[in-house]
Parts: sequence; C-alpha cells; structure tokens
Amino acid sequence: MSEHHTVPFKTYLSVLIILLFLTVITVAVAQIDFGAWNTFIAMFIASVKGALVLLYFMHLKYEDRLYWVIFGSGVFFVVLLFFLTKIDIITRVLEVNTL
Amino acid sequence: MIPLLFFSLKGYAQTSTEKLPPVTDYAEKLDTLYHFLVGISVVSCILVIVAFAYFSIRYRRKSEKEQGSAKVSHNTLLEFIWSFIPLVIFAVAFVWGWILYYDFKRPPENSLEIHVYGQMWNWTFVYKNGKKTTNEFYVPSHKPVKLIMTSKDVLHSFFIPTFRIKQDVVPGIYTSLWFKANRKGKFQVFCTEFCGTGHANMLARMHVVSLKEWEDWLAHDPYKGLSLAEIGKKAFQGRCTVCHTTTKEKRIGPGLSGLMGAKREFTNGKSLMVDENYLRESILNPSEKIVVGFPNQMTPFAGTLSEEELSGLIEYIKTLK
Amino acid sequence: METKPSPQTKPLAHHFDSYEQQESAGTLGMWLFLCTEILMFGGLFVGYVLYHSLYPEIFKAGATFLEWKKGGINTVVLLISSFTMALSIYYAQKNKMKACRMSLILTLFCGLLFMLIKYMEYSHKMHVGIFPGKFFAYTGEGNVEGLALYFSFYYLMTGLHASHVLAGMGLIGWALFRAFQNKIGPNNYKPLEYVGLFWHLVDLIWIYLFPLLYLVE
Amino acid sequence: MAENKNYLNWQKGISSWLLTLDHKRIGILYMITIFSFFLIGGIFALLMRLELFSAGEDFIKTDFYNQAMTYHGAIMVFMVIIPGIPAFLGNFFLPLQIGAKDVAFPRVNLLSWYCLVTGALIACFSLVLNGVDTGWTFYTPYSIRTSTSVIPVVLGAFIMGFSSILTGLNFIVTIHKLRAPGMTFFRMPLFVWSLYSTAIIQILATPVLAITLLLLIAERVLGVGIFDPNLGGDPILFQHFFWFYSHPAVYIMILPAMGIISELIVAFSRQNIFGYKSIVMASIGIAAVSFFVWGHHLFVSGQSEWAGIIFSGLTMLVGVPTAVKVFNWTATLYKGSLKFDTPLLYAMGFLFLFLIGGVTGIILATIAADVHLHDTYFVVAHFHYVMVGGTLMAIMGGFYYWLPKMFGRMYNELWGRVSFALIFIGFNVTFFPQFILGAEGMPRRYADYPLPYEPLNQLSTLGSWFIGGGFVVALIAIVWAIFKGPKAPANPWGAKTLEWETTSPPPHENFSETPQVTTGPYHYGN
Repeated sequence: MSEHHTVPFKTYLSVLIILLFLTVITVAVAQIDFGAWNTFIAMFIASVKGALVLLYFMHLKYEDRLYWVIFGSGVFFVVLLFFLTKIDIITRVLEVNTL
Repeated sequence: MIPLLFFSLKGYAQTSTEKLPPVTDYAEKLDTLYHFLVGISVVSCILVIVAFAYFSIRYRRKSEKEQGSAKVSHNTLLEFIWSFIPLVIFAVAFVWGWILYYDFKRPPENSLEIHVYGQMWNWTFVYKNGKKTTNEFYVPSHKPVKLIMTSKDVLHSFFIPTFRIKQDVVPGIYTSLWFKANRKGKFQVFCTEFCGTGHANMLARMHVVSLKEWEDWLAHDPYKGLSLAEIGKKAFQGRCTVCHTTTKEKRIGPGLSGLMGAKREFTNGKSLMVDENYLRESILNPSEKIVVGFPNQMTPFAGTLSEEELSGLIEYIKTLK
Repeated sequence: METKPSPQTKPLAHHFDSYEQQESAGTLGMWLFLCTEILMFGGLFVGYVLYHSLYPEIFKAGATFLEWKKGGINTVVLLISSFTMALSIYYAQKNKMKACRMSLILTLFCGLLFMLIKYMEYSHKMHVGIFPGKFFAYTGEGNVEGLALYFSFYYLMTGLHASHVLAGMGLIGWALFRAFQNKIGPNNYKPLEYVGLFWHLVDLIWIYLFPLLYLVE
Repeated sequence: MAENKNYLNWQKGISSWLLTLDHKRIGILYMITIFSFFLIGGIFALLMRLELFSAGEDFIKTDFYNQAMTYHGAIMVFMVIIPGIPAFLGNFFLPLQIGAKDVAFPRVNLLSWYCLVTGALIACFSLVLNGVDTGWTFYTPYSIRTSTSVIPVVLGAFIMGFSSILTGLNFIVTIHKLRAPGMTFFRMPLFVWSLYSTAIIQILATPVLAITLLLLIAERVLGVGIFDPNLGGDPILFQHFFWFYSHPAVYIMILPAMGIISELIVAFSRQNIFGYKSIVMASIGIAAVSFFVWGHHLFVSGQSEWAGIIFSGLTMLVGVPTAVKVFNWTATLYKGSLKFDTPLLYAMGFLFLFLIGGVTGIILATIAADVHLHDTYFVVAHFHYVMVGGTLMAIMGGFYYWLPKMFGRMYNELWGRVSFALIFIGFNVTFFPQFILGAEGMPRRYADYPLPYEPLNQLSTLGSWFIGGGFVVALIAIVWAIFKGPKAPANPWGAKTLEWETTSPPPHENFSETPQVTTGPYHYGN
C-alpha cells in the first residue's frame, strides 16, 4: 500500500474538468428522448463519473486489490438484491377477479 | 438417544397419516415425497450418530498424556464423496419438489371458482351466484375447485392441512389455490400468517359434499322464512362474536346491549344518539366514527354482507336490551 | 519510510507495532464502512427502481416537478467540493498547511451551498403542499393519483443523502479544527484522508442520485 | 504467590469497566448483557409454553401471548444470539488466538457495546408502553396498522444493527492487520476463520436491515406507502428486504458456533482437525451463498412460481457445505483420544441437534413440502434445533472450555454434566414433538389450538421446564465457578492454540512478548 503516494495537482484538476464536462453531457443527453435508452445512458455516464471519483479522488487506483474487492462486493450484493427481487416481480402471474 | 429417535419417528410416521389422511391426489403425492425426505433424514442422522457414537466409545482417552494418533489430516477423495452424495440427494429432493409444485400452481381450466375474502379474524366465501357465507363453506367432491383469494386488511394465509396446501392471502392482489377432493367430509381451515389478536380463532370449516347436495345447498337460502332479526342473529354469530358481545361486557369492541338510542362520544370530538344510519355506517365503514376508548381496528364489512344481512343485523342489535 | 518524530505525528496506539500498520488498519476500516453505506443507499435505490418500473406513469408525472437546473448546480457544487477535499489532502502531504486549511474551508462552503439549494428546493415544494406520504396535500395541475408515493421516495432519498452531507460537513469541521491545532501534517494526514473518503462517497451517491431522480422520466 | 496482575484486577472501580478499551473486559460486559437478556427471553418462552399447556385461554390473555411471542423472538434474535458468540467469546479470544494485543479499534469496540445496550433498552422501553405484537419479523401491513408501540422496538433493532456492523468491521481489520508474525491466513485457528466469515456477512447484510427498518418507521410516521397495499405499496417487497438480511443473519448465528465446535472437537480429541482447508472453504462458501437463498421464506407468500423454484434450488446448494462440515467433525474423532468433559458433551449435543436441524432444513427447502409445512410448528422446531441446538450449545460449550482461561478458575465437572443432561433431554422432549405437531398442521404463533393437538403440546411444555431447570443449574454452577472455583492452570486441556500459551486469566496486554508462529494452529504430537 503506497504510504506517501501524492497524486499530482494536475491530475486532480483534469479529473475535475472531465467530471464537470460529463455532468453537462448527461444533462444535455437527457433532453433528447431516446425512450428506454435514456435510463441506460444516464446510468452509464454516472458510472464513468463515479469511477473517476473512486480511482483518483479516493486513491483506489493506488491501493491494492483488497479495497477493489470490498467496494465491488458492496455493489455486487446491491445488484443481487435487485436482480432476484426483480425476477420475482416480473414472473408474478396475477390472478384476476372473475366476479 | 437412539431409542428416543426411533420411538418418535415410528410414532410420528403412524400418527401423521392417521391424523391427517390425504384427501386429494396432490396430498397423496406430497405424502410420498414427505416420507422419502423423512426417510433420507433418518438414515443420514443414524449414519452420522452411529459413526460418532462408535468413535466416542472406541477412542476414549486411556491415559492423561495420550495424544490423537490419526496420521492423515485430509483425504480429498473421501471429502469429494461426502459432498457429492448430499448434492445428488438434495438435487433429487429439489426436482421432486419442483414437479409437485408445478402441479400445485396450475389449476385445471374448468375448475369451479369461489372467491375468498380474508379479513381480521373471519373468512367470507362468495360463490358465482352471489351466495355469501362466513367461516362455513360447501364444496362439491371429485370436481376441481379454484379459490381466488384476497384480504381486506392485513396478510392472512389459507391453510387446509388435510389437503397439504397453503397460500398467503395478500391485500391488494389476488392469489389462488386449487384442489380436487376425492372424499367427502368436514375439513379444518387455519389462518397461518400472523394477523393480530384473533389469529388463533380465525378458523373456517370446509364441507366436501356430493355434487347434488352441493347444488341444493347453493340454491337453499338460509334466511328463507326468517324474520329480519333472526337473519341478523345468524349473521351476527359467524362474524361479530370475536370482538363484540351481546351483553355490556367490552371485548375488543364495545358490548352491544342497550346500544340503540344510547349517547356515544367519538374520538373526533363529535357525539350523537345511536340510530339506524349510525349502525349502518359503523358496520360498512367503521373508521368514520370511533367511540372514545376503542382502537380503530374494525375492518369494513362493505362487500361481504348482503343487503338482507345488513338490515337484519341492525334489527337484531335493536332487539338487544 | 523513516518515522521522524515531527510535532505533527500522532501517538502510536499501544496495540499497533508501526505507524504503517495503524494507518493501513484505518484505511481498511474506512473502506469497510463505505461498503456498508453503499449497501444502505443501495437498498433505497433498489426500492426506487422497482417502484419506478411498477408505476411508470406516477414516476413520469413526479419527475416533471423536479427542477433539474437546481439538481445540476448541486452536482457541480458537490464535484467541486470533492476536488477541494482532495486538494486539502494533497496540500497536507506537501506540508502546505495554510492551503490545506483554505481548501477545507472551501469544501465546507460548497457543502453549505449544497444544503442551501436543497433547502430552496424543499421549501418550494412544501410551499405548494408537496409533503411525503400521508401529509401530501398538493392539488395543483399535473397531480396524478399516487403521486405521494413518488415524493415519499424523493424526500427519503434526498433527505437521507442530505443528512450524510451534514454529517460529512461535521467531520470536515472536526478535521479543520485539528488542522488549526497543527495536529495534521505530512506524517499524520490519515484522519483527513478518512474524512475525505467519506465525503467522496457522499458525492458518489449524489452522482447516481441526480440522474436517477432528476433526469430520468 | 502474589496475585499476578491480570486484566481483571489491574484496574478497579466501575468506570474502569464502563470505559474500558480492553477487548477482554468488553467481552465480559457483553457476557453479562447477553446472558441477562437470555434470561428475559427465556422467561417469555416459559410463559408461552405454560399457556400452550392446554387448549383454551387459561393463564394469559391472547394479546399478552402475542406480545410474549414477539418479545421472545426479538430479544433472543437481536440481543442474544446475533451478538452472542462474536461479541462475547469472539471479542475475548480473537486477539488472543491471533497473538494480538487488542482488536484494531478498541474505542469502536466499546461503542458497539453501548450501541447494543442503548438499542436493547429502547426496544425494552416498549414493554412499559403498550408492548408490541407483530412477531419479530414486523411483517407489513399488520406492523403498520397495529396500535401497539412498534417504533421503539424497530428503532432499538436499528441501533443494535450498528453494534453488529461495527463488531464485524473491527474483526475484519483485526484479522487482516494484527496477526502475530508468522501466522499466515491458513495458520489461523478455525474459530478465527468462522469469525472472519461471520464478519463478512455482518458487513454486507446488516445495512439492508437498517434501511428496511428506517422505511418501516417512515411507513408508520409519514405513511409513505412503500409497504402499505392501501397506498400502492407491496407487502411482499418488505418480506424480500427483511429476509435479504435475516437469512444471512441466521448464518451470523451459526458460523461462529461452528467455529467453537471445531475448537472443542480438536481440543478434546487431541489431534489435528480433519480437512482444515475444506472447513475454511465451507465457512467462506456458506458466507457467500447465504445471500442467494432468502426467498425460501416466501414460498407461499405470493412470490412468483419461478422465483420460488430458483430459491429452492439455491437453498439446496447452501446445504452442501454445512453437511461437509458435520462430516469433517465426525472424521476428526477417528483415532483421537477423547475425554468427555462438559465442553465435549456440549459439542456432541451440538452435532446431534444440529444434524436434525440441518436435515429438517432440507425438508423445508423442498418447495412442495414447504407449501404444507410453512408457518407450522415444524418450522418452529426446525429453527429451534438449529439455533438452540446449534448456537446455544456452542456458547455453553465454548463458555465451559474457556472459563479457566477467562477467570482463572475451574468449573465443577459434575454440575456441568448435570446441567448438560437436563438441557439436552429437556430440549428434545420440548421440540421433537413439535415436528409432529407441525406435520399435523398446527400453525405457529397460535395462542390457542384445537383440542387434538393437546397431548403433544403438554409433552412439549413439560420439556420446557427441564430446559429452564437446566439453564438455571448451569447459571448457578458457572457463577459459583467464576468466584469460588479452584485455581486453573494456564492450559488445563492441553490445547495448542495461542490463547493457552499466556497465563489464565491473561494479563492486560495479553502476551508478555508477541508470540512467533511457525506451524499450523493444531500441531499435536504426531
């Protein structure tokens, strides 16, 4: 684990600029109606921004693999909760009142 | 310990089939699966118990300083075998369970549909021709019957032990159960999802009768030739006795004797003399006016009471002095 | 890494063998805590997405009420605050303590700005009677049956996030106080880094919250 | 010889206990908290069994029975069995077994004890209000409608959740960062491995409970309608969120118990464990797969058919590593030199009862059988066999095993065996008839039952008096041993793990000098 790894100032600044730029992009894209794709695009851009914050601001890039596993397992189990609950909701055959 | 295991399992196997003889084909198939599972459990329990009982006796410590002498600390083949065999057995149980569940979830096309309404502490059954009954309902034998169920307040669960079937009754959506009884008789129905004070006495009784008897019962109007007050008394028995008494004694709800014309204060500050409109409103939509000192726990009876029964109830309450 | 005992060195706790062990333990502990935060917010996000697909028309109607401009500004504000937070650690490592304190103050300011915009959004909605759950009393146009459910999710998610922004600002205030006591320096910036990790996580959650609530119909 | 300085007597006074940062003293504080709540929960259980002695409403009113059922469940789950082993025996022996001076964050350790006590007091405060009668599962919409005070209990459980999260966090960091030199991951004792896999579940599952309970409070206070069907919510979704935590929580309860049983079986057969690696893999495997199986609680709740099939299949998978562990323990006894002291008796009790609990779990995992058996006394018997037969047996076994190390005194062997016999026989007489009752369709959470179920219920109530008697005898024997027992040597059982190399009771800083580890955890004579 790099004890004293200082990230150069330039990197922080460029990451901030990219993040702001992506925010503008995601707002602009949201105006155009791609139907169901809107959600996917918005989530993709958000994930890119999230990855940038994680890697550079939170120094995940310079930590060893253990911290990737910790963060990854957190996200994995949220997705697992969503995935199996969604399976239940989608495949529910609802009875109808025949009175 | 082994004798305890044998005694209870022998007793168990004998009583469960004697106490709850299967009444539908599904129940018979389930019993075979169930006895297979219990058999596997007993065999595996005995195997492991005999193993560690034998080891315990055979390898008792002889001297204070004695150490264990097993040379081998793991054996990959043995470990593979005793993880693969349980996996196979569990897979067999899973598939067998799936086959039955597949059948349990698919009611035949032509099944007779009965609507079931669960509410805080009684069941109401509504047939196609509008006939409504509470806690007692009749079903023809040798015909597939499909129950379409919903709840009017909280979660309940419709469980017929002799038929080995159960399904939660969820407010907001309809769930269903189906069965085809092969034998006539009276069968107990339980509510198995916790629903408050009256959960333990939210019992219904199912009468499986021949087709002809069932059709007569369907056409028979239980209230024919009875005066309004007598109809009310009959309707009162099935639904209201869990919370209300016909005397002054307070249970969950107030005692109803001398109610007509009495003065009542409500939680919203207003108060009025009890009359027919107040009685009608408090039965159909009780949370409108809650008498001071009582919880707002009564579930509306709108939809499960016929007009005849409603006016009969009001007449009956008026007779209670 | 030689451990020259500069005045800004934190005393080594009795049960650790070296600074490095103590600090890597702190980082691991912080990342585990972030994992629990992700799971808690994740549970709420899963509820939101499930109900979004169960009642698309309610959520579509609800989304029109949100001013995505304010949401956008808030995103920019939080991104800048993340930047200044990272800078404060950068300056602490470089032993430029004045600049470090300045960037901490800037981060606090951004946090305040975020809460201010959030307050404006809330008061604007509450003014027209949009409250969560059973207190929902909005009768204006664009009202759809069941809109209270949408705004319950809106208030729950942004409220929980705002409470974490406040907690983060409290932590930054504590870090600022220690910086003024000259307790933070190149050998002892780790507590500042833990506060930074928490603040970045709060920003990360808003990065996902913003498009999910404001942009997506 | 002069009373040697140890963690018990090097500081005096109440504040030295209430503000202690020593993991051993915090372990003792947890012990007192957990066993006092165990007594309260036990009293509720005995009251329930008394009421169920005969059909009809005799000793206690139905309302009070429903509250006794809820408090028995909530107290036993949240205040006794989840913190039970990790916080008490885990806190005390994790640093000792890996050769560390203390846990990674001592202050966080004390904070998690205060979280447990505060949460427990808030939850028990509802006893003074008008109680709670929703069952420990708080299923909506009943938990929203009921006029009983649900919010204090839910708030209490929310705060106790943090105690579990912080303990898990503390243990993972301690195991990663504070192992003695030379102790690689595969030289750690199995109790430490079990605490590691438990901590993983505590970190990953408890936050979802936190948000679920928050939403339930929001439901009651603000009427948000997420779980309330009248406002468009879905009660089945609450069950999904609740069981996403609560099934991994039952593995939080059983994994540390398995760790203790590994220690006991090894120490009392005085030879290396059989299949160390496969037990480690099984622990981590159970921790991972436990998150995939929660849907088997919803088979008849209105969950879709296909989700039910998927969950039934996945539940079968989680059964395999559990079975492997039982076979490994039995194989460890082969060619050992077994001595039947009380800890080994409890380990044998665990093996017997957990076996029955495990196989009945597989019966319930088979989806068609669960349709018949769900929410009946079959399920009640199953989880008591796994929880009392599993975790309680392990706590008692671990307590007797480590009592000499914790208090420097020996317990009385005779009374240990008497209390074991009472508890073991009483347990079987109480809960085995409930399997039969369940198969005959007696639903659970019933304050009253139809007459045909009466004989077996009477037998079950008779058994519950034996369990009560057994635990009272055990309590007296242990308290007597702690204060009056004869002096115990540093290593009374000749065990090989690190905690036996320091004096008993251990000094404040655990080891005079940090131990060097060169071999595996159980290096016996061979």
